[in-house]
Amino acid sequence: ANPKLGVVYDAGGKFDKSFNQSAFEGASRFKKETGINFIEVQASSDTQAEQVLRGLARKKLDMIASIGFAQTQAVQKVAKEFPNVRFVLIDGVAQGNNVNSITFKEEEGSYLAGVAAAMASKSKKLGFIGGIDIPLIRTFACGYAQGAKSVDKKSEIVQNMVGTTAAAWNDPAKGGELARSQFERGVDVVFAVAGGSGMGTLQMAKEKGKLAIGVDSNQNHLYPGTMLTSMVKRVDNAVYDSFMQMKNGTWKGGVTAKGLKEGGVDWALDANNRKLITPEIEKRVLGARKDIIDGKTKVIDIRSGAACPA
Amino acid sequence: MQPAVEFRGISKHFGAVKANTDVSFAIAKGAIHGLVGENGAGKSTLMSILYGYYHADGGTILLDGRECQIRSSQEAIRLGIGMVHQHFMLVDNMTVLDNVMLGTEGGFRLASHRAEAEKKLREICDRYRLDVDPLATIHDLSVGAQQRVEILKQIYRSANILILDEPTAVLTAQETESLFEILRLFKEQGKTIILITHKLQEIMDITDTVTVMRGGRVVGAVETAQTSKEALANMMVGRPIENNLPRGPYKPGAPVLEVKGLALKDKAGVSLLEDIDFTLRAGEIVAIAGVSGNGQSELMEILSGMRLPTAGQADFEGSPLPFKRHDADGLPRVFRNLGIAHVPEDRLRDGVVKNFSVMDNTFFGYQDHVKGRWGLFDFKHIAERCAGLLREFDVRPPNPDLRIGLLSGGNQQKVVIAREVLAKPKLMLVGQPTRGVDIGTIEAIHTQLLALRDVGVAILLVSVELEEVRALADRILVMCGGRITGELPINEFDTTRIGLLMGGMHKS
Amino acid sequence: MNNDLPRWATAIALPVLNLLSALLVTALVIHLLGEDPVESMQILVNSAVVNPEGLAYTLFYASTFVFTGLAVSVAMQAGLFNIGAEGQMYLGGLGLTVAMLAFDASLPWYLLIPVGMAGAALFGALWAFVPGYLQAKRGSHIVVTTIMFNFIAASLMNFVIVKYLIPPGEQNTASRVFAPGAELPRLSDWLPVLGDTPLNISFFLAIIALAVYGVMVTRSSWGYKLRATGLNQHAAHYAGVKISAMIIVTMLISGALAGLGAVNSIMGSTHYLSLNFVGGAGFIGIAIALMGRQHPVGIFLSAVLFGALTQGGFDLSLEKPNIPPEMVILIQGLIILFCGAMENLYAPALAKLLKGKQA
Amino acid sequence: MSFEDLHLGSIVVSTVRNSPVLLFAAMAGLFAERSGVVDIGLEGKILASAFVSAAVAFTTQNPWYGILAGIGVSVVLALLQGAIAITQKGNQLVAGIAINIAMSGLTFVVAQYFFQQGGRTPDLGEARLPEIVLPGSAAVADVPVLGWIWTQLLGGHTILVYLAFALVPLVHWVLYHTRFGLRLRACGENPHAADAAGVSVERTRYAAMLIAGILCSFSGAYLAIVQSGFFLRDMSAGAGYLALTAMVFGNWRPFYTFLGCLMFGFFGAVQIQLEGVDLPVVGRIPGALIQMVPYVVTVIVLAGLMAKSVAPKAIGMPFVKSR
Ligand SMILES: Nc1ncnc2c1ncn2[C@@H]1O[C@H](COP(=O)(O)OP(=O)(O)OP(=O)(O)O)[C@@H](O)[C@H]1O
Ligand SMILES: Nc1ncnc2c1ncn2[C@@H]1O[C@H](COP(=O)(O)OP(=O)(O)OP(=O)(O)O)[C@@H](O)[C@H]1O
Ligand SMILES: [Mg+2]
Ligand SMILES: [Mg+2]
Repeated sequence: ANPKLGVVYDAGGKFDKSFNQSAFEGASRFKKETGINFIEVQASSDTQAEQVLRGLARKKLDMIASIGFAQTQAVQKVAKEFPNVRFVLIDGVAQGNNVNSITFKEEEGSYLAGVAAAMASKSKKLGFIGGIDIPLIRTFACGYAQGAKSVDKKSEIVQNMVGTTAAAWNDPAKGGELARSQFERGVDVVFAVAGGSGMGTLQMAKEKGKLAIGVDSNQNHLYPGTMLTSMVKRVDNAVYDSFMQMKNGTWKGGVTAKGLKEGGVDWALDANNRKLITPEIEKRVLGARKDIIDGKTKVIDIRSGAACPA
Repeated sequence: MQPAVEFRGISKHFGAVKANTDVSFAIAKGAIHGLVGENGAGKSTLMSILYGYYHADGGTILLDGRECQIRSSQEAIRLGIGMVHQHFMLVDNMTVLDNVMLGTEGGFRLASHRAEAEKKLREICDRYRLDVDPLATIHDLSVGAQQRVEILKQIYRSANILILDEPTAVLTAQETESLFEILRLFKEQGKTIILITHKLQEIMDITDTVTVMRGGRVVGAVETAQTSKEALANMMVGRPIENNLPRGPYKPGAPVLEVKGLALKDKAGVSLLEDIDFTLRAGEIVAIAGVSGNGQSELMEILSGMRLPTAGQADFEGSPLPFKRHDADGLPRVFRNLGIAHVPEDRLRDGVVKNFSVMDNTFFGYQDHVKGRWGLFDFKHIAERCAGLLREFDVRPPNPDLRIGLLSGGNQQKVVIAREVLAKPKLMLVGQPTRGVDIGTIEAIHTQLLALRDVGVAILLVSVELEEVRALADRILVMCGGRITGELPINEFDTTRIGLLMGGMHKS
Repeated sequence: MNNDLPRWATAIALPVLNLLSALLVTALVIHLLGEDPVESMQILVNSAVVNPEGLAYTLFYASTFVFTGLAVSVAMQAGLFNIGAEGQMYLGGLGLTVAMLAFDASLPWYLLIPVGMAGAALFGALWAFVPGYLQAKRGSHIVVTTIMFNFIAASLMNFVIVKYLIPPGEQNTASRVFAPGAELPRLSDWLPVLGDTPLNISFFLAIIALAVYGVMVTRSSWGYKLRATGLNQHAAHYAGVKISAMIIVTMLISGALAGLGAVNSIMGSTHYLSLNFVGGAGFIGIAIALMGRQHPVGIFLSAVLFGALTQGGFDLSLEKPNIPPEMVILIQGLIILFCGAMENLYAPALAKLLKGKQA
Repeated sequence: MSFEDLHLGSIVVSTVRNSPVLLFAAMAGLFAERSGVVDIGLEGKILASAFVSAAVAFTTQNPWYGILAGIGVSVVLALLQGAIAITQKGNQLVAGIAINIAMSGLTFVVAQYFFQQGGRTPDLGEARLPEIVLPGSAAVADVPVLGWIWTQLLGGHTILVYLAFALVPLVHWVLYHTRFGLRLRACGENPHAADAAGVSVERTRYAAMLIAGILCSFSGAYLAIVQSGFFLRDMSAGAGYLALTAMVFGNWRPFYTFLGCLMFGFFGAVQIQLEGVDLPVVGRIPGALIQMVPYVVTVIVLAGLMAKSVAPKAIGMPFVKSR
């Protein structure tokens, strides 16, 4: 029989222009290819996360993909109660044999974005716009800075956060305003890691003729001509793969950290930004990519407790 | 000649209350017509119908013999009706000029008509000898001046029929006199005036004809010249009113309150009270007479703990009252616990909480005295106490659950006085106890105060009504400009001399 | 206003009519979205009330809402519009967490729970103190300051959680999980039919809080002074109330109540403090206080209604793919609109109907 | 940190650009509240008009239709509030809150239904308002100070920005120098007085709500079709409440309210600049804490400088003819 599958989004919802949406795309791709349906739910609070996970587990689902670190504790708890249900946790680490915790090495992808940005920048002033000042976002920022500094030690990173509440992910006006302010201070490439607010940033870059870098999914198509690249985080693949493994019976629990090597993160090069990526940039980025994959370059992950070197 | 206004069979009820029942009478053109009756008799309701506020359930109104449908105040104004309400209808934070212009601005842009309006206003002020600065802001004006603004508004709109609902309730004798001067001028110009008042002397002084209402019906319509105060009072209340209430012999006891050098300056440093010295003994009523706004209110506020003096002291039963700056907010409670009761001048602002029930208001200020078990209110006791109070003081309707805001002013006042009397105070501060109250109720309130005096309570009375002062006081202090300008015992009561002292003529 | 209506009409008939109107509009929207309104309503009611587990969740959410509703109500009684319950509950969560992190290893559960509650109440109260103080002493408008303090609380909590509370190596923006002693006893321990639901003794605490509030406001001298202050400050001053002290104390109580709202959410369910755990409960408190007219029974009913919508709406969006979770927000808004703001919509018609029958 | 680092010019321009959202809403609130109707529903009206104007602008590919439609929906909501407050004599605060909550849900549900992008409208692309380039901009662009003033400070904004700023003196004029303004203020201060003077309190208040609806819609339109170029769920992000705050802060007077709006805009811009910068004495303020700068400053200003704010006396109370 076909496996029974579920996806639980966190408070951002499945259209958050971020990892929830990416997960949705992965699950949809799986559905399209296999014809196997999945249940999807949004858990707006930590309490609901536990409720919905337990609810789904009771319905004897075979696998539940929990999207977002906010579900960590809930997954850990419910996984213990239902050893026969398999859980995939995205962006967080939960204990349990029936849990596969998938984290991403955002710092590696961001590093490439930083390299590309520093190469493309004339002013050597790079912008970063995050949603909320939390470790995950700082990881992006730090990887980005490391990449930029690897190109030019003197690159300057201007960093702003949109806000401190959930509204910070849905405030494109502020996202645009921050970008504009950064451009006025000489920034000419900006990396937006702010969900819906980032849409404002990308749009502003387009308006001001500056370059922008998208995040999570490939956002190059949004504003061809000003989208330098996107730092893709393949949550979609993670979900797709997990479902596939479930279907094929190859799924295993554990903790997986997906970096460049594992195809968890990457930069996006396609027809939409082909013109902006000069051969030098491409060469430099690909070089950095190879070095990271080969282990020659170690990108610091600040979540491990290390200070950001850049 | 056609009467200017004629009511034919007007009826109006609010729910179960019949405010007006089949009211019919006519007012001749150019007459000053008095309308009297107890609180709640239906006078204001009738006038509100004439001014388009309420729609009568039945009956018609004729103006100059023509039947009129007055559906709104706008329409009333268009028909030349003007109304000075019992409570001033002024916008506090606007100037006199703006208040007068409101509703008759003359065009969309104010500027283009303001100068013109101001000129016209000044002319009116001159002609009617009204002392008002058109550019003054309302809240800076005295009550009398605000009253003049109300009149001004009506003159400005050249109202032909002027309704005055208790215009003199808050005026001093002088202010009343000048108001009457204006009314006489009006009359000369052929305007028709309807005057509601509880002061029968005023009816006798100025009106041509009088209508008496009781319980929503007309119970009498007479020519003023053909009647007397006593007859009117009898018609209003349905029984004769006693003018000289019985009182015990004057036997002042030990001093209860000794005020020494009390003074008050406001934030700007302006002196409101200076060098106030007097003594009040048990079993006497000392009245403070004076034009309102000469420091009486401030004095009462200080003595009740609502306000702090800037200098001086007041001894209560031999020990100084604890004026402590840092305790200012809770002081009224401290004073009350010492045995000082206070009937405030402005009952709606200070004395009651309009949205509380009558019962809740019967222990307002004494909320800590009605606690039972667990420190919670003992509602059984409160209800019994309230029922007794309503009975003893004849509060109408005697419904403890009614919002007190729905009681008439006179009945609200009865509740306040009853509450303070029941506290068994040693000193009672009473401010304007009968403002806007009908004669029957005045009699009841006066009786209560005298009874209190006879059992040895010291009473300090502030009143602008010399009639009232005369009826109650054992001694009279006169205040002017924040000072006490004279003192006289009641047997030397002399309106002229008091008038001089009120005007600031020092102890001669 | 024009209430010539008998008591049963205002107390039951009107609210029911209003609720039906709100649901009718909701049904219309659901129909337009291409779903079956009747079936949707069934799901909603089933999930929120009929199903015991669902009911437990409903009451669980209601417990939090009772506290925030009370917080707003008590301030409203004094004429203060406290929009800051959100921030106060947030800080209450911090107080609770600080207490837990300090003591959960050393204290037994029967001490730990009161200590946690005290921490929540204390921090909530302190957060409300500043706006209260500024209103009392400086006349700074409480609406403005409490709104500002919501924003400030969000920033502060963001900072504190990220900087100090996330255990090393963890991704989740949350504190560590507290020791089991800090878990509030769950009702399902006694009533297994409730299943594995977080409904816990805070529900009873909420009921007790409502009762205490009701008694204090209507039967105590303090509550009497509180209401007098709210209705007429001049008169309250005359009656011996220290207005500034009353404002400050009221805000302290209001803040403490809001802070206590965190106890149910944290000690009753998640057992850790996380970013945005308040999730709008403070704002819902405003709606509850207004709809419940600051009356304990009204607050309770509104809180349960909102709890039911949170729970039922969640299941609705689960079962009906075309109905997004945001639908619940719309329903909430419609219910507040019809039951709270347009409460007298049908009064004239009903009065006419009754009169017609009598005649 | 040197003065240069502050990018004063950028702060000023950013203040100018950010203010319209608050300004329109605050002026809308001013009309409603000076007439005696509490308008806590600004947030909902902003959100609704933002959605409708974006959706219509996208569908018709014409921003002006979008603005018109935004006005329409905002006016409907304002009149609904009016009907509750004025005719039904219901609780105005509840009405406002209800509208805010309902609109937060409804805009998402409808946006999702029509566009299937998670409560977002598609990008407006060209269907946005053009920025106005002042004549001669090209010529002066490179002149040091003047160029900046002409092209960035004064020029380079959409028509709505100019409208927002022009609104301040206009509102002042209407409020204090016209018949309507006089009546409006009277209704907010003492409706009984207005009524006795023959002014229809109901009509005046409805007119005020109508104006409030119109003005508030610009706030939403600005947010969606000028600042962002699309609609996103809950994109008003508290702007309505901030506008209300600015109005209370400004004591319900147009000019001071304007200052309040500018203050939020200004400190918001300063905060952007301060992020990640080493400051004298305090050092580098952490990102999360720096977000509180505008709010802390507001509280300090309010507590330290402002006298008591005095609301219109009759605010929030339904007008019933008898006392
Ligand atoms: N708006 C109202 N709603 C219900 N009942 C009312 C209303 N206005 C007046 N009444 C009732 O009508 C009766 C007459 O009131 P009215 O105001 O006409 O009295 P009045 O003669 O003016 O009294 P006063 O001398 O105290 O001014 C009152 O006893 C009251 O019960
Ligand atoms: N909304 C109302 N419902 C019921 N009765 C009312 C209402 N408004 C006024 N009244 C009644 O109308 C009568 C007169 O009221 P009014 O406001 O004229 O007071 P008043 O007796 O003249 O007192 P004062 O002159 O001291 O203010 C009172 O008996 C009062 O109970
Ligand atoms: Mg009257
Ligand atoms: Mg009267």
